[in-house]
Amino acid sequence: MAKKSLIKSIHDTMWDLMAGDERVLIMGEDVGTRGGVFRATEGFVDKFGEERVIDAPLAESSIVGHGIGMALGGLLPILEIQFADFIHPAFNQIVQEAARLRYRSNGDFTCPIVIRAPYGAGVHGGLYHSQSVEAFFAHVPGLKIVMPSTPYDAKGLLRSALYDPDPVLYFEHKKCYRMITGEVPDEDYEIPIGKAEIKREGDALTVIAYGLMLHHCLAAAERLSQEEGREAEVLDPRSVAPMDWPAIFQSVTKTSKAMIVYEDNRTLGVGAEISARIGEELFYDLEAPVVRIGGPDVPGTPYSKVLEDFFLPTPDQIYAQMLELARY
Amino acid sequence: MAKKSLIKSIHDTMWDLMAGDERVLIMGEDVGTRGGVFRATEGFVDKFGEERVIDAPLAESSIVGHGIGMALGGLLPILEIQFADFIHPAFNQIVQEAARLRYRSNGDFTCPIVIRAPYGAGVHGGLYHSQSVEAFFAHVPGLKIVMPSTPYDAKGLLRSALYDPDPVLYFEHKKCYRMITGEVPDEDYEIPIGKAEIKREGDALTVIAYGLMLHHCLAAAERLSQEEGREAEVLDPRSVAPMDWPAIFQSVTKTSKAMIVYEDNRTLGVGAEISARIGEELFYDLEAPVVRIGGPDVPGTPYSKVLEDFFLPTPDQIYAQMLELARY
Amino acid sequence: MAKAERAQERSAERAPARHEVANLSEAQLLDLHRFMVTARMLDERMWALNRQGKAPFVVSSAGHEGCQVGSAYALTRGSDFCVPYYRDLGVVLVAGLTMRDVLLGVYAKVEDPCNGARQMPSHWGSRRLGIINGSSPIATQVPHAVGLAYAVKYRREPAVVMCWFGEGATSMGDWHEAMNFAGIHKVPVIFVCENNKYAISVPQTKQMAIENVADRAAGYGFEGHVVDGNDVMACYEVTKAAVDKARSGGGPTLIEAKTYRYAPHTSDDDDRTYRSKDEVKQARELDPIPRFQAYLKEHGVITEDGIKALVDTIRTELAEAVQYVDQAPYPVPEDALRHVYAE
Amino acid sequence: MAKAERAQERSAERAPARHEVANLSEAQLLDLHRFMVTARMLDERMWALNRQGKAPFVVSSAGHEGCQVGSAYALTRGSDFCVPYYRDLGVVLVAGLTMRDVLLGVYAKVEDPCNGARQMPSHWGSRRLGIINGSSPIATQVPHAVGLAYAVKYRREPAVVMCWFGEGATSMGDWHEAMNFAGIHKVPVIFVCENNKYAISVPQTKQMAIENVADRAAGYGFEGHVVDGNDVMACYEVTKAAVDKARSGGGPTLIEAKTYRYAPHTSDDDDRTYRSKDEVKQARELDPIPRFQAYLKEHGVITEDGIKALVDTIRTELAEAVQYVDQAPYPVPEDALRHVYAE
Ligand SMILES: Cc1ncc(C[n+]2csc(CCOP(=O)(O)OP(=O)(O)O)c2C)c(N)n1
Ligand SMILES: Cc1ncc(C[n+]2csc(CCOP(=O)(O)OP(=O)(O)O)c2C)c(N)n1
Ligand SMILES: [Mg+2]
Ligand SMILES: [Mg+2]
Repeated sequence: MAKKSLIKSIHDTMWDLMAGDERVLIMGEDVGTRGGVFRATEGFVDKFGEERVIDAPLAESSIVGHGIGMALGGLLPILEIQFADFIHPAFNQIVQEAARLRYRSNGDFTCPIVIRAPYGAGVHGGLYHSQSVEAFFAHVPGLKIVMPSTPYDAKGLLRSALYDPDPVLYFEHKKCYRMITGEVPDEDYEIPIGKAEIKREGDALTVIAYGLMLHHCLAAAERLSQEEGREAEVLDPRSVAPMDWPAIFQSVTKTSKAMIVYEDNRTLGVGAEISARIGEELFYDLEAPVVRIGGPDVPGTPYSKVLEDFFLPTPDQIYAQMLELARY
Repeated sequence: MAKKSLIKSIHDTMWDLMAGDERVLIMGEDVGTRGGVFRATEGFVDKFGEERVIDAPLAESSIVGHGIGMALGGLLPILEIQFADFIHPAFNQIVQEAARLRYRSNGDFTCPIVIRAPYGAGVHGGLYHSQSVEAFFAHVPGLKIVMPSTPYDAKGLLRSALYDPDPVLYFEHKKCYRMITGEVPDEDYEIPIGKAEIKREGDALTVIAYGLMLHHCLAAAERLSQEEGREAEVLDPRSVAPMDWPAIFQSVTKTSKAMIVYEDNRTLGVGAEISARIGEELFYDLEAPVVRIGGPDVPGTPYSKVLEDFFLPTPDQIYAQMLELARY
Repeated sequence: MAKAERAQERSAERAPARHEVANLSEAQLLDLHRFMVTARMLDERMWALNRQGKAPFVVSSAGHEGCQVGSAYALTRGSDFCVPYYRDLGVVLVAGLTMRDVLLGVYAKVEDPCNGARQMPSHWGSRRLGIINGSSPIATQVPHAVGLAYAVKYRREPAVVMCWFGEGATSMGDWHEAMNFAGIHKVPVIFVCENNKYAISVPQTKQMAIENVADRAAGYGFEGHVVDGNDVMACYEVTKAAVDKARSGGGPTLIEAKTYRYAPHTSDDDDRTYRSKDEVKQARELDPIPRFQAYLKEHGVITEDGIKALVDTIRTELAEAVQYVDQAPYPVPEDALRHVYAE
Repeated sequence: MAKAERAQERSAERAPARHEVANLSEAQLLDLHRFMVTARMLDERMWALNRQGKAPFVVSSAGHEGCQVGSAYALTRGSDFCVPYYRDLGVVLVAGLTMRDVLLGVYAKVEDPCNGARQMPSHWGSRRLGIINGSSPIATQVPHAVGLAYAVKYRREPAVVMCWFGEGATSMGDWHEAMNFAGIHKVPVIFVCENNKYAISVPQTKQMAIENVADRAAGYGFEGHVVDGNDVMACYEVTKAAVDKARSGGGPTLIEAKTYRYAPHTSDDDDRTYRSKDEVKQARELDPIPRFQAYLKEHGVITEDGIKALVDTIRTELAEAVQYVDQAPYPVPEDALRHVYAE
């Protein structure tokens, strides 16, 4: 057991996975001597060699396309997209190929790849180093989308992702990389993909969030407890596809109130589906309208700190809405 | 005034737009001598010449990318993607470039392009000639997404799309191309993008649909009227971005019941946002849970007629759910 | 001088026959011939079924048999990999799909071994046979082939990967990215471009500003070759050399076969708007099948009667296959929900 | 013989100076020099501001001044178009951005004329100056340049478009697709590849299997040229020829300038993991600025004092710009909601 940052947990887990299984390899831009721009693969090329730690040419579509081919050849590639913002050139390979290979071949072929990418705002990355992209892919059957928010989850979910027989997108909030630390056991463990976790129990309302927003929500829930003596139940879905609907419904049935917080553009973000399902399925259980907090519907997170701060939901805003909903 | 099919209306409108404005040009695969695989540009190259009717190389990303460049040079390109299924290679150019050019330049640059693409199932196109792709783009601020369902709307919306100073995606349901006919005035007119139309008035429930599903819903509504004497209000949003929320809220406030029908994969399809907003905004007006009918969450529409029929929501299913909701 | 003399001398003895140069035995020649005739006859039957309303959609390979069969035949069945595209009927027959397999797909029957009637016909695949399942979007398979070749090399397997596509496919970004990576990592992959001068209706001059796709190989650091796609032996020869090279660590090769498609792009197409009947007629005069047959007869490998017998055999097999497929069951509706994820 | 003789004769008279061959007047030489020195000094100031914590993020152009200024200077300001990438400080200065304009972006102030502090620094653009606003995703601007060139040709305007990118960018599919289209339609575009041997940390050998990016031009049906990026006059000369050619309907040219970046990729990068100090030191010995200054002095175009005076002038302007920018206002939060659609 050791206290680790989110990025360190990911780094160490990949290290163990590489050491334990020759089929695993890593491919992405600058993953070699540079060790990744966020240092996720620091030291890897020295340890595992250039054949297993591939500095890819600057070409995301084929990072995924070649990864699919490697998987077809029996390997287990971990593909790094340097920023989630740069996953879009690979959209075709992910949506048309990775997601559909099993289905279109009637189960004859599979596509066990993992695509890792840092996402999210809060680091002055501007329009092209801040995006949340999970909603695009959560709309695509055939993909699994994991959003680890703690160092502990990151480890267990990454191992599950690697050995999942289907393509898994594994999105890491870059603002959490060093900001979030936690205990991580030394021994191997898996966390099943598709299982939410109640990160904080409560009965006043259910708050659903992941990534940086999860941590904002936990802070706001703590304040709500301290200042108001009301307990918010904070649910981390951990993967947005599959989404753990039973866990969400169970919690909202208990609290009768639901709030969803995400930093992606509000319209058709992941929260849209959550809000819709809660509204449809728990019509008679809800005591208040579902509250959805999302990033504004603008084309991206601006660079200017002033503008970026405006873009991102803040702990204060979240707290205010939590309080209002709790009192509703 | 003449009775025209959907495809003929689109063809003739483009013809008039080309004839009326030298800045307009058309680019896409097989749009030249072939006149488009659905004949949308039949006769164009003979009339307007190869410089204005460009048979593009097989490369969607650059069909859009070059189109953006042409727009930067003062032209008004209409870009044809042969099937909406093949828009994915252009995802990066659409999402990162077209949608953001205005925003990222603080209004200094604009991107007046139109991207046309046939979408939708029901023609035995299998996984790659049947997709609905509007939800991906409806999540992207900066884009407008038009879904014309009648020959009349197709004309007025296409003219608006062309002269809209922002990028417009114009998706045509290929099953409706010849199946749907209607009166189209000879003179020019525009239909503002973002304005829904009540295609059938009623008070028993509100049904929201576009494309092929709109026509299925209209048929089901007619039957509901004939067989049960109940009147469904059928609302065609005509564009899914911007979505005409006032019109939707007004109708649902009146009927107290809402149903959304779309053929795209259900999860995070456009109906998710509609259902969510209705649930959130009209919490006290709803008399029944919102009903959402969508395609199943499988990676695509299978080729086999048996399987395709299973995939697509049918008029009978829609009718049954309408009836149930009306009686609720 | 000396060289020319020696060559003359040799031809005076006996010029080695074309197939001897290509290192093809008579049995192999008959194999090639059988695959080509099978592909053509199956293709013709598919079109007939389409016109009869029994097959809603078919894709034609007619005209491409020389380059498809010639190239695929250079692979080792069972251990090498094929990454074909939708026009490659000749390739998948060589790789081991049967006429029945193909027709099950055309009829969209549940026993379709490639995709269970989920995909349009001609989207083949078979894990067992080493045929990678393909999609419709153009050129996406090229990086798959290259990644697969990387895996093969990584695992120190002796296999090679062959990947086919049309000249239109070379315009896609994925094609470029895959070529580039293949060159950097010298993976055992052979690219075969079936240049039939059109991408649906778009002629080569509107697809690229150059004459030969093969010339692009230089920009990726490996060799490119142009070959006459109507000459099955030449196709075999150049591909076999590339296969040997790849297998011995020499890296990729790009082979461009000049060919022609005789039918419209698919049964949904009408080619009269973009090319003349005359052009098609002229191309048909270079048909790889009669040309090869003339050669075989000339070299006593087959007789006219032998050809007739082969045609009869195939026709019988085809009739049996059609009959079987006609009666085979359709999928059940709920099948549509299966195989989204591992079950 | 006769030719060589004549050449010898001429050199006996007086070999035409390098700049005479390039058809550059002394005033133009001083222009080039001023832009290069300005770019370098501004760049150095930006890094200093970064280290002082006043600029959270900067990108360096140091080392690239020769090819940036040399190429951009071949354009006609006000009517031609620039499609630069983030490293092109030298380009946008030639195109007309001022030091203040650039610094407003670096400080993320609302008056930033390029993007109102919405984008990271070095994402320039100006409709007025014909600089197309760029994004961060690599190579997306290349099709924009080509489409713009198509529009220019379509409108029968005499303008040309110049597009810059790194050697890493050539691996992207968009790059290939744009090259291909440019070749087919012979549009008036000039591609300038600033090959600095690295894409962040990835060396050229892992980016492509070839030595010269310029060699790829043949695969698109137009000319490619390699030029020494440290020789500003050579860069100007080869680019100017390409501009003239494009303007007279001769179509595109791909120019590859061999260059080097002296600083890390950006202020977020640490280059010590992937290249040696020694390598950087050696590259710095070929610095295009001292080299050009030596030439200018040798030909009496400028003196050491003249250089000092220029540096002083720029330093003063820079100080004024920094002072202005330091006090300029930030955006107001609600600005974030503007310019999503036409207002
Ligand atoms: C990405 C994509 N764009 C468009 C299409 C539609 N389409 C199918 S085949 C084809 C032409 C392919 O031409 P080529 O590569 O030369 O192969 P050929 O059919 O001539 O053998 C096109 C445009 C597609 N399938 N995928
Ligand atoms: C599509 C995309 N992928 C990755 C990145 C991250 N990235 C930014 S610059 C860069 C390297 C670019 O190298 P090169 O084109 O050689 O230009 P240089 O920086 O060397 O001038 C990378 C990988 C990006 N911006 N866009
Ligand atoms: Mg072709
Ligand atoms: Mg570089």
